[in-house]
Amino acid sequence: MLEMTEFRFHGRGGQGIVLAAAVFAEAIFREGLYARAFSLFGAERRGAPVTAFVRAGQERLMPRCRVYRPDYVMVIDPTMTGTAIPAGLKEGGVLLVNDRESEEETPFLSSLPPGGSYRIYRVDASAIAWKHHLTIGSFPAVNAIMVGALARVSGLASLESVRAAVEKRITARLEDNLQAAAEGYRQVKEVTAVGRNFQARSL
Amino acid sequence: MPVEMITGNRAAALAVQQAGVDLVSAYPITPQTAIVEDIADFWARGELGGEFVSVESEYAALSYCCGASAAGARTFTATSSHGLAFMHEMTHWIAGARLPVVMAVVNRALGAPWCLDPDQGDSLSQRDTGWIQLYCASAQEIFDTILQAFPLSESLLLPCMVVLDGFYLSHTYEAVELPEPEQVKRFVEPPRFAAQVDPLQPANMHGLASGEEVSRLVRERHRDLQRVPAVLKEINERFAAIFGRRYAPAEGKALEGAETVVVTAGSIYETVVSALPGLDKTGMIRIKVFRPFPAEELRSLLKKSEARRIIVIDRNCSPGAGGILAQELKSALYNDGSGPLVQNLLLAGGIDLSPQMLRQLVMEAPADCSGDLIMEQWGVDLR
Amino acid sequence: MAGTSKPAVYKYSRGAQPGTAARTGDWRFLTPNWIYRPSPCRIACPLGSEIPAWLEAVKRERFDEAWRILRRSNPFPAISGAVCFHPCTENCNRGQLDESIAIPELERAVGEWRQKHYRPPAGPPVTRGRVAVIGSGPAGLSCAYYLNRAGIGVTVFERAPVCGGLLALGIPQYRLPRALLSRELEMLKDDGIIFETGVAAGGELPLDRLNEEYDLLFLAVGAQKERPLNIPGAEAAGVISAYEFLRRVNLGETVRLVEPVIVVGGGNAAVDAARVALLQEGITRVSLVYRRTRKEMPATADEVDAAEKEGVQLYFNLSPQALRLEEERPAEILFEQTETAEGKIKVLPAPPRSFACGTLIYALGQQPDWEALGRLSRELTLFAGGDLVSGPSTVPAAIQAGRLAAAGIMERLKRRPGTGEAQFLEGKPVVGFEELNLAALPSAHLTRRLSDPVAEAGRCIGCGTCSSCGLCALYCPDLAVQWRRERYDVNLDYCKGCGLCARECPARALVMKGGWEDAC
Amino acid sequence: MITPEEAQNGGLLYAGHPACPGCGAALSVRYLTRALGEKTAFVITASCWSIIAGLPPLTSLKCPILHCTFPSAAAVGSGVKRGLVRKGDRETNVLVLSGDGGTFDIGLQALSGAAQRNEDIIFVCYDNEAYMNTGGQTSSATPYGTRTATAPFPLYQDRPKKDMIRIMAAHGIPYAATATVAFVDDMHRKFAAAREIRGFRFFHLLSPCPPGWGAEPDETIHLSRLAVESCLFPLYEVRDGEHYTLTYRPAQKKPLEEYLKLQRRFHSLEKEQLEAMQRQLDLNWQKLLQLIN
Repeated sequence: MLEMTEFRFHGRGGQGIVLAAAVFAEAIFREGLYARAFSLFGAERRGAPVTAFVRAGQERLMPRCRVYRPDYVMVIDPTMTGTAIPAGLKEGGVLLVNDRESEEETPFLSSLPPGGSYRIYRVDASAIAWKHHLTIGSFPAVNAIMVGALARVSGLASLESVRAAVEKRITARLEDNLQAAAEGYRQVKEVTAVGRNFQARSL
Repeated sequence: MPVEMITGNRAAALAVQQAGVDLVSAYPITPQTAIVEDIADFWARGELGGEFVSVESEYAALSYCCGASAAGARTFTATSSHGLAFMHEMTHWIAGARLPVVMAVVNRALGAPWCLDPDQGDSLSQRDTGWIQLYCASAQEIFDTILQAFPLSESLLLPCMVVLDGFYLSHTYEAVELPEPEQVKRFVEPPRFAAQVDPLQPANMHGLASGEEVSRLVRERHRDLQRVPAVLKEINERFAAIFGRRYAPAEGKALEGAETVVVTAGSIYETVVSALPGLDKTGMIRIKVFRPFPAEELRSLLKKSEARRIIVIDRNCSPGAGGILAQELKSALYNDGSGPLVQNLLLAGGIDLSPQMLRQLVMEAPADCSGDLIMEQWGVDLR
Repeated sequence: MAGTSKPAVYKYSRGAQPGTAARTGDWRFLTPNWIYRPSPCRIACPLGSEIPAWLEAVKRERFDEAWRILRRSNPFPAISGAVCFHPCTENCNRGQLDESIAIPELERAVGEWRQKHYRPPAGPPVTRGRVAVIGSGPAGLSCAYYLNRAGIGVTVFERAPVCGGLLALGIPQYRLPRALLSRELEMLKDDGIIFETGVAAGGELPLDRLNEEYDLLFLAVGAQKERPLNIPGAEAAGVISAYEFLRRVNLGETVRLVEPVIVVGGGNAAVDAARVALLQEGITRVSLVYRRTRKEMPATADEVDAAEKEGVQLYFNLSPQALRLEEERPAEILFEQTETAEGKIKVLPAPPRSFACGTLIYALGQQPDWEALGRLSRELTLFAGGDLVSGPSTVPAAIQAGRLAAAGIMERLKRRPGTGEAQFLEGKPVVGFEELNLAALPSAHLTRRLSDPVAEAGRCIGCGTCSSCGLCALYCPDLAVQWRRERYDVNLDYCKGCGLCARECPARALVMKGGWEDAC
Repeated sequence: MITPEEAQNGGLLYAGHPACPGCGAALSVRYLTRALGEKTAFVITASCWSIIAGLPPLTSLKCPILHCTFPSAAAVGSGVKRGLVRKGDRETNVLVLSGDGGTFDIGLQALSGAAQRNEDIIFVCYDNEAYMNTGGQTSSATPYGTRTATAPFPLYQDRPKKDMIRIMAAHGIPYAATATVAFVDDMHRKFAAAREIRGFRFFHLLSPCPPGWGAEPDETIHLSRLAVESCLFPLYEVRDGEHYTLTYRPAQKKPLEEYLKLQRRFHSLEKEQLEAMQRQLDLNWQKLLQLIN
């Protein structure tokens, strides 16, 4: 039996993070599980930090409060740095970030506080988005890609469910989004720390 | 029945679409906005069934419903927080006019300062207006409650607020069973309440009345409001026969042997229930119908427990008095067979307290009031 | 909704009972009263005719009602409408707004309506009480009419072969078409009045018979005797009094005139004579000579103007001095030149003016024929009226005299006068033009329309009298002024006494009175 | 000539209503309902008419009346209209009746909203130039120079009255007009015209209030007439927000003072204030004439 699993998404106004949470919840729901997605935001302003939450489990009834001890933290934009990002992430939990692939330590990785006992996964969703010409204004539109990656990392939704959820929730550029989500699903890699250097490891 | 991942706001909008409304008039305010936008979208597509009018303020939105309802139409509006506060004069008026308007209230704190979080003080501070208040705990319940609110409101000729917490309900995607058209058809009936504005039966509605007359009207309204549990029960029987779900005015969990009982209303319910397995000898009660206050149901639920401690969770505060649910609960439990009799003289309508009325009240032994928590006496009945 | 709990039977703050259940009339401090104040036309009328009242009836196309009001003071509107010199019109308040109401024309219209719709009374002829009326002029006819209406038998004796007196013999046909007169006489006969013509009291009509057969006698023989023209040559043939001239013409005789015709005098008889002279065959040169100024002429200005227009030459400030005869017929007439100062005539020391003269008609004023009266016994109970008493006057004055005589006779015979007698309004102030509320006058924009009596009557403001213009009802905020039984009335259940009806009444026929007086 | 039936035609008004003696507001409703006919429903906001409409169980009108809160009139009226249409009644005219306070002040938001949406209602402001139901406090319809309960001696209203018709015309509504009780035919004609128009129709009725204005109760019609004859309250109409038509042109413009001196609310004003009022009137009149020409 699946324990209730909690997710926290970080992003900026305009990047579709609320939508990403909804798509992810939808994908989990299609696996026969219960899921909820919700968000907290202030007045709607482009660029301001936005947090969204997803809960998943086998019980229909689950708490209705913010996620304070997430199993997964997903960061949709690597420029978002600061202690709020991994705060409360469970021991052995997972941090998934949209970051460029690099042998070097990226600014995002170096911003993480030392001593965290969690695993880090990375996908260069922005590059995939540019490749498929997926944009929201001047931002790369990465929400479908990140949902694909998170599904893979969490193991809670198959690629088929992700595709179905994207199909239901994302109407614009559907084909490109479906392909991009699949690429995100496939390309996400674990980053392991070797000294101060981070290396990516395929799943 | 199809199950869809939708938000609480969407559930509200879909319920309105299914309920066969004649008119929706609204003004946007966070976090209610999505309800209005979805309804506008239905209307634009010709899928609302009734009319949608976007007006210049919340005050106008409720006023619009007031007028249309007086003409016999089924009406709906939705608001939050400051919008509801702005409507306050009309909420009193509509209840006094006995117009069955249904309104969704998405809880949000009142300023200053500005805040978007779901304090329930906005809807709770409307508790004395004479509206039925139903607090929801899930998107499914929002859908079901709005569908039920119309027959409830229309059969009692009392307006009804369907209340949902902002964000935790309004903006949460979750699975909701949506009915088949055939089911809706079986449940929803066209509005049958009499129009107050009827050219064939002209009448002067709600002109100046005396304090005595108002006292009688308030008494009538008060007594009719107390009929809500009975009517709601009937509606739920019918609803359950079609949809398989039912809702009680108050609902308990894990009360057998509980020494501590948590009481709350709204979306907090599921949070508490989720926590119960980890709590020793603790049960909970959630209040769905806040107006009329379900005193009797609460007492009988509490009797199932061994409660020594009741914890009331109030997402609100009435400064100077404390949490509103706590106050209401305390007053409902006080005089539960052990304390002194509480006698209540009601001078609603501002009627005069005559020396004779006072003498009668003090000198005459009260009639048998067993079963009544509070013995009510109406000044207008004392001669 | 299916189920056992029935919807509540709610009581709203609902009002479905008509507001008329609230009697707001008890808020009233002041109460509107219709008062009848005299209009200037009525005051000017020698008959005191209730002009606004019967005009109001005409306005509403109620000619029968107009006649019933008119006959209280004037039984011969067809005649007076034709011959009266209408002082009413001259004093009409509407004249100060635009043009006065054409009252004589409307009066005649009522009279003609009456002639057309007259039906003889049913039932046995009147026999009770017997009065002899001597003289069938307007005074006699009027007296006979009122007595007959009161159920008193009347016989009218006329010396001339035709009835009507002055109406038949004095007034030219162009002013009073004879058909109008004969129809009036016919109606009087049909009413039951007996006429005997060609009988002079004291002559063909023995005084004994009068004494025996009649209780009372009304003497209305008029003023038939022309004042003599006391100048040399006045006794010649070719010199004739206007009275005699008109009488003979009106009886159908041919009066031979010789040109040029000179008429001396300034009254209506002189003007009538001059105009009638001009109508005689072959006569084109007629002059009227008056010893005072044109302004001082007693004749009606309209008549004088008409005469001048027809070709009568007018001369003023000339007083007849002598008539020169040739072959015992007039040949030349001399006039002294005069001037008038403060009403007195002064002869100027100037040479006399000479006019060629073929026929001289003089009209110096008439007087009663006292010699004819001397033969009547003083033992008879006798009333007298008309020109006989007043000296030469107007037709309406004579009608009024006859009416008053009838009233006196009825009193003597202990008969109550017929109901509906005209009320006279002495003591109440006349409604002046300044008092009227013309701002609201509904008929303000209407102009004179002689061709349509109903429309013309609609222009009457009704000064001092309700003319049912409706403004009181229109402006009443409490709907208390209502049209009931053919008039506006105040429903005191609802009148709050605001006074808008009285304030807006164009005719000033309403006043607010204090206390709890009922509206009249 | 009007017939007796026309003269006493009370429209939908019953005798026995509780308006003050000589009430211009009662007369206004009497005349306008004569033109609108029985198929009319009233929505009445807080104003003198809250009382005049009758104290339940009585009613002063032979048609439905719905009372509503002070600021809501135009919105409630709009709702009633849509509700009736929804229920299959397209004929009934919904008339919102409001005083000047409910129009110029507290009701302006709802009024503007309904006008902007071009709701199919007739909004009638009977203007007695202050809060008369509560004893005559200043409203933004109170003219310059008026003494009121909230501007007592030595104060007076020192700001001009709002130009309500032009505010409403600026919404581009199909019909807006002024009318007053002394000119019954003019009012009748305008309401009969309005009845035939769909969309938002606005009326500004000058409605003299004898107790509030400090005039005798029998002066109502006279004051109404003087206001028009002095060009203080011109009778005109505006179609589609731009076509201005004068419906009555005074033959001779009467001096304003004649109107002012009958009312105690203008008493003891200084000469220069009176002159300022006349000057303002002349200016307003010229401005209106320009709009008309």
